Amino acid sequence: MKSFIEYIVSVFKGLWTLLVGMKVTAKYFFTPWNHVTQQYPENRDTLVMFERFRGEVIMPHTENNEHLCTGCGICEINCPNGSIEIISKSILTPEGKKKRIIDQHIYHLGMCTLCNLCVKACPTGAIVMGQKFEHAVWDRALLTKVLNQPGSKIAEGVKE
Amino acid sequence: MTNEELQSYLTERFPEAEIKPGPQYVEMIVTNAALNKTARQLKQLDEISFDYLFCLTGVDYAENMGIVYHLDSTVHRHMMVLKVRTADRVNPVIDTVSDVWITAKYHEREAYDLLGIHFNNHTDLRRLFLDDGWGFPLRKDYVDEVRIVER
Amino acid sequence: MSEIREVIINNDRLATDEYLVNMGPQHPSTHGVLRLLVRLEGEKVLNVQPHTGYIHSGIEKMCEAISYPQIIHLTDRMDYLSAHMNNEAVALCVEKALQVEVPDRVKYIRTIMDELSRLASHQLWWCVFGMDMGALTTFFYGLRDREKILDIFEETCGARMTVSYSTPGGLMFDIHPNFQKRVKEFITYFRTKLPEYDKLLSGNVILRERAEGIGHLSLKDAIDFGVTGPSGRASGFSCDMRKHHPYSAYPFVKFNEILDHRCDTLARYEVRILEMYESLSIIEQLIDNIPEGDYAVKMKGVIKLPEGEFYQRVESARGEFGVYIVSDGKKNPYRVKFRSPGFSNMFALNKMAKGHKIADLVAIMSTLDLIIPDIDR
Amino acid sequence: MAFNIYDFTTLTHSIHVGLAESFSPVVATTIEWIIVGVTYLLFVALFGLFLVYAERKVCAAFQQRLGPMRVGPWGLLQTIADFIKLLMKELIMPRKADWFLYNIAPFIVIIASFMAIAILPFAPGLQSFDFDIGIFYLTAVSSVGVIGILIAGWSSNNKYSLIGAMRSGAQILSYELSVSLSLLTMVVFAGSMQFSTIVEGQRDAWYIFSGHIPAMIAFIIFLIAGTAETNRGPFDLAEAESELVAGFHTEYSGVKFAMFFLAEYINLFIISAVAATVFLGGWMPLHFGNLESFNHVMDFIPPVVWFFGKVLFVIFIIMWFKWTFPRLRVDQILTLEWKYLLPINLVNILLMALVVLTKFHF
Repeated sequence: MKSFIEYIVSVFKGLWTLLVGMKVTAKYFFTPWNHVTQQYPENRDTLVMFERFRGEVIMPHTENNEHLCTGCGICEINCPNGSIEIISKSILTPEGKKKRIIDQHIYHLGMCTLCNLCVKACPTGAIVMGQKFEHAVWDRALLTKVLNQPGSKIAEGVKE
Repeated sequence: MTNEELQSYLTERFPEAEIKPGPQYVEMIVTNAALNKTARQLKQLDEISFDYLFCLTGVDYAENMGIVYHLDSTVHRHMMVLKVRTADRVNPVIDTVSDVWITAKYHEREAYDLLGIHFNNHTDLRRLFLDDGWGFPLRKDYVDEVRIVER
Repeated sequence: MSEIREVIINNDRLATDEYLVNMGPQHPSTHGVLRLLVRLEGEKVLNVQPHTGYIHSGIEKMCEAISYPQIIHLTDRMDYLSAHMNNEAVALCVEKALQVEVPDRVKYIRTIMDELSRLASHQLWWCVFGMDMGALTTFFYGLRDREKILDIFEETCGARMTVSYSTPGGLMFDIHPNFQKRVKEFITYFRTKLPEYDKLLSGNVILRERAEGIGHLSLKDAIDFGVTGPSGRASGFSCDMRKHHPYSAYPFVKFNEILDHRCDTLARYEVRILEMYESLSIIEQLIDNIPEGDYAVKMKGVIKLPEGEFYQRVESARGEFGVYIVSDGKKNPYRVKFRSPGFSNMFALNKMAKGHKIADLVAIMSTLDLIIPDIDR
Repeated sequence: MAFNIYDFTTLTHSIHVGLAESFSPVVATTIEWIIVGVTYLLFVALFGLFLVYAERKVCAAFQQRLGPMRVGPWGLLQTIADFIKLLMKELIMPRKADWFLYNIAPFIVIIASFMAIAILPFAPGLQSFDFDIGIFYLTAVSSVGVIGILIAGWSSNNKYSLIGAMRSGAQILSYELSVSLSLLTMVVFAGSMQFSTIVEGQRDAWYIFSGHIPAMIAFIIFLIAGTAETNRGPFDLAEAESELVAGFHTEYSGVKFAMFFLAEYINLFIISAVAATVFLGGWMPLHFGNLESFNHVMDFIPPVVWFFGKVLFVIFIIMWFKWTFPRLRVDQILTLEWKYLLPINLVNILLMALVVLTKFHF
């Protein structure tokens, strides 16, 4: 008899736990306006990334097409997977001295793990992390970028 | 037991082993012949009872290979390091301790896979991660011209 | 061909009514590319053999070629759900070797981040566990709440999962000005949602029937196999590194180590749920008391460790995570070994699943909370 | 009769008379068959597509999502796009599969579903067969589908499929019992196995109200067992995604997969329609004993609307189950049937007999 009562009780207890669970889902069903879906391509205009978001490495240029990179190569040394290559060239300064400046700051986005070590190591703050996150391209070669714009030069007053 | 107590106890108990204080844990270096017996005693002696092997590392020491066992006692909460070195570097052979700590069975398979250390009496010594016929990548003289790019 | 090899190795032939099934590498419940060679008799599991290595990436080998700060970003990619704990382990190990004392602020922030990662990991585990059990709704509820933690990470660390936030000597950045506010908001929010988890799944009679008494792993076996973390603690194995070898700000907080002696799937489930409550309380104790100070100590440009061997144990979301660094005094390590919790945990699967049904195998595997890159490294 | 205006008998009768006058009896009957067949096909295809869409939207709402939103307004055309995709997909057959059985299995499943759908009364006059052993026929036909599933699992030459098929076989064989017994309870109450009689009997009060406690227990049992018989969650062991990948239809692709998929939703519809007919009054409007004006208002809602409203209500409940509960294990599914549902059912029949004998009902 005792086991029979236990049997009946277990049936009702089991049913009760099921109903409790159904109550939770029903609560969300009947408040559909609380949905958490973000409709991504449609909300592109309002989508703002956090300021520290690490999307890619970029080199900001001023309106005079000047950047802060001295071509010292510290970022290249700090990069764990070789995604930065610095190609420098030597020029003659107006004073007649030879000086090495940056020719091309090559950045392989396809190899980059966005670990922030290059940005942290950069002594002049020439490279920063960009906010762009839509990096898909059809050709892998497009992932290799030259960060300094053509014709750009180093800004005045940057310490070597 | 504190590290000092542990060291004196071990020195007394295992006179043939080399025991020295490490930077963190007491280190005990044994020969391959004594390895299995020592391991069993380390686990079974009630005063120390190192029943939990939490890390087993194979290291390539240029002239020979070594296995480092990190041991913990869930009873006394003290830790120690047991080390053993192989005689040969090219075909290193070490006795298994997988009959003492079961988890060693799989860590030894990993060491076999990556360093090529052969374990005697291991019941299931197969490669764990890599394909048969692959080299032993964690050896210092491992060369892979395709996949490893030197900078 | 490996099937045939398996049979020969085990030196016993398949009986007439036995058969082998390859679960994985592509299987919905192996959460990655793990292959289980399951020997079945009808629905009954006779033997499980895990086969790993499908995403072995040679992280230990890679570490030998790069400097210590650069190792950090590789540890992110091992156990990507407790990325911050892995980072911290390497950072602590390097700091220990250099005998650098980091400011209290760093310790506090690291601990808060640890617990947030643990929460995020356990949330993901919860929703995936529900999905493995066939309750698909849990998946979305878990992810919904995890999203809030990831947003906090993104705001402060700049990345959602591969945070690379701890560096040797401190942190990558200081916390974001909004950090404390958002964490507090999250705690109040999640305290209302956590009871829902219990209502939806924990109390459910189907789940309890399926989990109770399944996948027994005795205390002795847990220690022998080195099963740590929530899975080990559900077997009564007191293995919480935060308690036994406190690091960062854990000495300053009060918390309980959740232990359960029932050793089954349900115990492993409940230990994780209770750990979420515990994590919330740890964060609550710390979030208002973050001391002022620097977020990093000044380290040398090139970090060179003294010759020797260094070991650091931390508690990741899945269990004990260890970093063993052998240094020869150069700027890159001589040998690095990561003692990953998943590796040891996984091999206890055969012990636990033997004699149960296929559905139980899935449930047991789910409560072990395996992350395959963590195992393969 | 208040709902004469919605009676389809006159329409179907006039079609019949018109055909019989213009053609010879054989041709007329053939044309009638074709008309009925095409109507059912169209109905099933469209309603199946609608159900797939509804399922996706309902589960999205349970999970705080939006569901399909891209194809058409509110994603209304999503299932149609999916269906077109499935039709155009390549049919892949495992090399060592049994060719004949592999190809015939989806047809068996879907034919069984079509056979069951024939018996359902959608509205007065809108029913293709009106057997006097309607319920008996339904229980017989609805268990034919499992043969298709078993064949599919066996012939695919895949271990997952085989396990799924075996599970499905064990499950449907046991739950068939509960479905039949819970329907039998209502047959005891209604005194007939004919669907039209059963619906007619619920003119004053639906059986779930007039049969009170035993009818309600039978309703719950029918819902549980019916869900199990359609292989839906939490009883979706045959296709348990996390265990068996896709169970018995792992190896099916393209239009053959679509047939299994459609059959699942037709079965869902059938189970809900039977529940609606036997327990909730079919196309009968909601009537309360002597609230004349209320009853009169209810009569103005067409029977078809009543029928589909009830069906959708039951479908919603079944979806609610599916998206809330974890899946049962194979031994538990049999435990639930043999240790819980069957004894409760047997006691329930006795109770119902007692109720009928003592006339302790409304």
